[in-house]
Amino acid sequence: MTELTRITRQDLAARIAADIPEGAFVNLGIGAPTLVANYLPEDEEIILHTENGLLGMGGAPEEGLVDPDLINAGKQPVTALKGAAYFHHADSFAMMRGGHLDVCVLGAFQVAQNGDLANWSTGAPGAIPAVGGAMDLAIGAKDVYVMTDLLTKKGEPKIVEACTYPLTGVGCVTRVYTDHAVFDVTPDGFRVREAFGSNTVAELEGLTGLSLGGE
Amino acid sequence: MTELTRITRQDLAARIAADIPEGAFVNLGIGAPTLVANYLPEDEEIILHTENGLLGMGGAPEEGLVDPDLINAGKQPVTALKGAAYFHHADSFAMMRGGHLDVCVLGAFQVAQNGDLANWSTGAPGAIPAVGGAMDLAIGAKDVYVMTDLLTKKGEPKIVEACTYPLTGVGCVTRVYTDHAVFDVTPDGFRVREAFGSNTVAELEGLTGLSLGGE
Amino acid sequence: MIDKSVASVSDAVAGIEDGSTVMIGGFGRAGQPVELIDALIATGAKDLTIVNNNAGNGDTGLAALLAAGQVRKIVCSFPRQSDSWVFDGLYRDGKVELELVPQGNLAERIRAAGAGIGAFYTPTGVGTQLADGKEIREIDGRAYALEYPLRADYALVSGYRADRWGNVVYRETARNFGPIMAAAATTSIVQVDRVVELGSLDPEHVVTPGIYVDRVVAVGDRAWIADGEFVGGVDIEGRPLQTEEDAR
Amino acid sequence: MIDKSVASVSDAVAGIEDGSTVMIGGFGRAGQPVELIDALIATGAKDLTIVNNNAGNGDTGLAALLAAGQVRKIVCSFPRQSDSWVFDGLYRDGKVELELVPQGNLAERIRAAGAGIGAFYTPTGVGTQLADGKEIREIDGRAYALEYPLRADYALVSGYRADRWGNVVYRETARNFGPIMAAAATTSIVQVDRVVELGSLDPEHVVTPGIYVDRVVAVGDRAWIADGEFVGGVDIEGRPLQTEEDAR
Repeated sequence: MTELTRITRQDLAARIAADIPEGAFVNLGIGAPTLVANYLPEDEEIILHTENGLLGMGGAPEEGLVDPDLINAGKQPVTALKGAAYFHHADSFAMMRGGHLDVCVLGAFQVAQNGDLANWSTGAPGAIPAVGGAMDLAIGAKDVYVMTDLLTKKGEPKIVEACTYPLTGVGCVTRVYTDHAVFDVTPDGFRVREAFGSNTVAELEGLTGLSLGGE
Repeated sequence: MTELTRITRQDLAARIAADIPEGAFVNLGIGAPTLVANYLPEDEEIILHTENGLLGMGGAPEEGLVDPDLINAGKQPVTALKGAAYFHHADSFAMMRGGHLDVCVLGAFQVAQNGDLANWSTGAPGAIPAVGGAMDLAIGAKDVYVMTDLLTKKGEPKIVEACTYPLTGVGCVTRVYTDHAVFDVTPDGFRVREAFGSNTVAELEGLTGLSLGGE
Repeated sequence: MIDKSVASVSDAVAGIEDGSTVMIGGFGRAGQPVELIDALIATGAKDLTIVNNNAGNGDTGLAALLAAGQVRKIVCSFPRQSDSWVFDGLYRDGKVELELVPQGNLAERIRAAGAGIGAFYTPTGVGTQLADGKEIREIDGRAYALEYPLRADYALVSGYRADRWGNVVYRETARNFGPIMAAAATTSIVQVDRVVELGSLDPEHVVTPGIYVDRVVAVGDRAWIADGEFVGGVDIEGRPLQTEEDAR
Repeated sequence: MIDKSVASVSDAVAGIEDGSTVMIGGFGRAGQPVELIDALIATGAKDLTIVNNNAGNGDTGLAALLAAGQVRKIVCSFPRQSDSWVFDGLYRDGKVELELVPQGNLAERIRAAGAGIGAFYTPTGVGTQLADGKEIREIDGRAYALEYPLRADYALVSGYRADRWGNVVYRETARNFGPIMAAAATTSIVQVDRVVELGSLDPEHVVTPGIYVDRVVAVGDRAWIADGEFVGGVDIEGRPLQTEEDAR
């Protein structure tokens, strides 16, 4: 089998950014999804939410202006844009749970073809569990985008028939952006929205063992 | 039977005011109970709450300074003191329902000996019902004081064995201030806390038909 | 560029159809979005379900909407007031339906709709007629009634200042139901005295973040404010205050 | 005269007994009331149940309280962090109990305690391990889990300014859990940089009204503020920023 096309983490972030319309309210979770912020068009206004109580989050502060009171969900220093608003935690999660965010982007261990998401625990014995706001984001945003490699380091597919890891949310994922392709979650399971480079649906089906609806 | 002592509405308001300690958070409802504000000691700080979103409510505005945005629950113009805070309706009623007010003072059609309060509806056919914040105040404040005449205009007692009017709250009243006497609501029913003038417990029992625990 | 400001109150209320549920902010006259209500009257939309704390005062605002025969049902806590003659008449004639809700349950149901809460147990109203038929549960020795969220198609809200992102601040007790209604409606429309430059509202002081607001419209300084300073203006009954004497 | 200000952090935490449930504000280091936590450590109170979003960072603040062996149980959403080694060790050794709650349910349970809500149905966590054993109800076609209020004996909160009535304003994302914890505890204790004159906080901008606050204590300007102006100060790891170079 020939080597398939894989795009970089940065290119994937840019690919996700391209799908976010001006005026959207967006939460980028923690970790890799936060890269998406770097690729949002500078001439458009997209309003970032961070669960710890800020809408209108800006980028990292300039040198010498790190402000420990102004951080994102990953506890990294950020800034606030003109038009920002601060609020307390119950209000912030009311906003998430109430379905007001247009898009959130989350990482994943596994996504099932019915949209189930597993991204908070591997269930490994002895591991210290931590969930944060992942479950609220998973069930709260209008569109839940997952950003992930298609395969684990061991080569196992992360889009699956059914999750084996503990769930974060049920039937919540709407689209999965991977290094190989973009998949929509549909009532008929995953469908390839865009295959990168020369990747074919058949090849992606081969990698994942799933029927991806190729004609 | 000799005429019993009855104190004026103003004296009753002053009597209630005398029982409110400095630092208390107090809601005076609408109507007659708002008179209590006029008798709070000027050299003590007592913080008034109004359900429409203000703590630290002050008295009526000076001439020419009526501000239609700044009103009390009875929709009368008021002022805000130094140290005041505005908040929205869900926060205001969270404050009431959550048990944070020390005292509220309400009017009543009837109070039962178990503390049941009826003050929002006479149940008369054809009457337009209106409840406002009465039910929230009745169940929310730490102490619920009722301010009322002991008898209706027809001479019927307003402290009763059991309410016949529709209830506002169950077992919520802690004390009843009337023109004849002050009554505590106890596990054994009403007890006279203070009889005004020459009124005796026996006389009050005669008026109300209740056992008031006179020795 | 995001710009939620619209040019006129008629643009602001565009799309409100017959049969819509419309939340209208305000507690009595304070915070009542009179200009938006007038625009709603002009649309002629009928069979409306209105959610408000009251049922109109005098002959203006919500009372005028009722008088125009556009309201099928009103959900409120306190319809009966000294100046609620329009509602009183319609109700007695059986021309408007009333759902009476204790004020705190009304506020919390609206809040629950915006906050994604499926239902909640409240102590308010338990043991009274207004909890008749509701599920009662004892929790930690206290009885609570189950209440459900109250949603709307539209919210009409009166704020003080807004920016083009839809961030809103309010004025004094006119804040009341505005913030929770803005969050509970599919389309939220806010009238303000002035739409200000983005960045001129302090992020610490924003009360309704723009995420809850779809349209903002400037209606000009309220009558009792000139150049941002209080100058008297109208009394609590809505009569203009031309001189200090009028304010008695 | 009402004066909720106390002279020292040790006065502020007086009365916290063994076995108390203590809510501690903060999200990571932002809004963590470090001076109050240090005072709590000094009391030696043990067998504490702590409610916080996290389980301590580095070796200071909440981590130091854990290291001191004073905590029996922690209720939080996100204990495992790159610098949570103190908690990690205690947890692995079975020396501290953990109740893991999704962050929004944690916030809403705290809010419910302050708001007198008996219980509420939340969609968050349904179908996951964290809703195991909870009552599930379908409402309008969606599944919700029943969650109960989370109360505390004490809340330790970090604000920015307070007055002697206990009104508090916060700073940026350090607001986080402060307002809801202050409302959910029997005794709420707030440290601020400065206690200011009554009347110098604008009533429109107060975030926590004094009704929720029992004691306030001034701990001096945070390191990265001098005379109210931002001057840099410490980085996100708590290292002092003396020069611009340090801020890299």
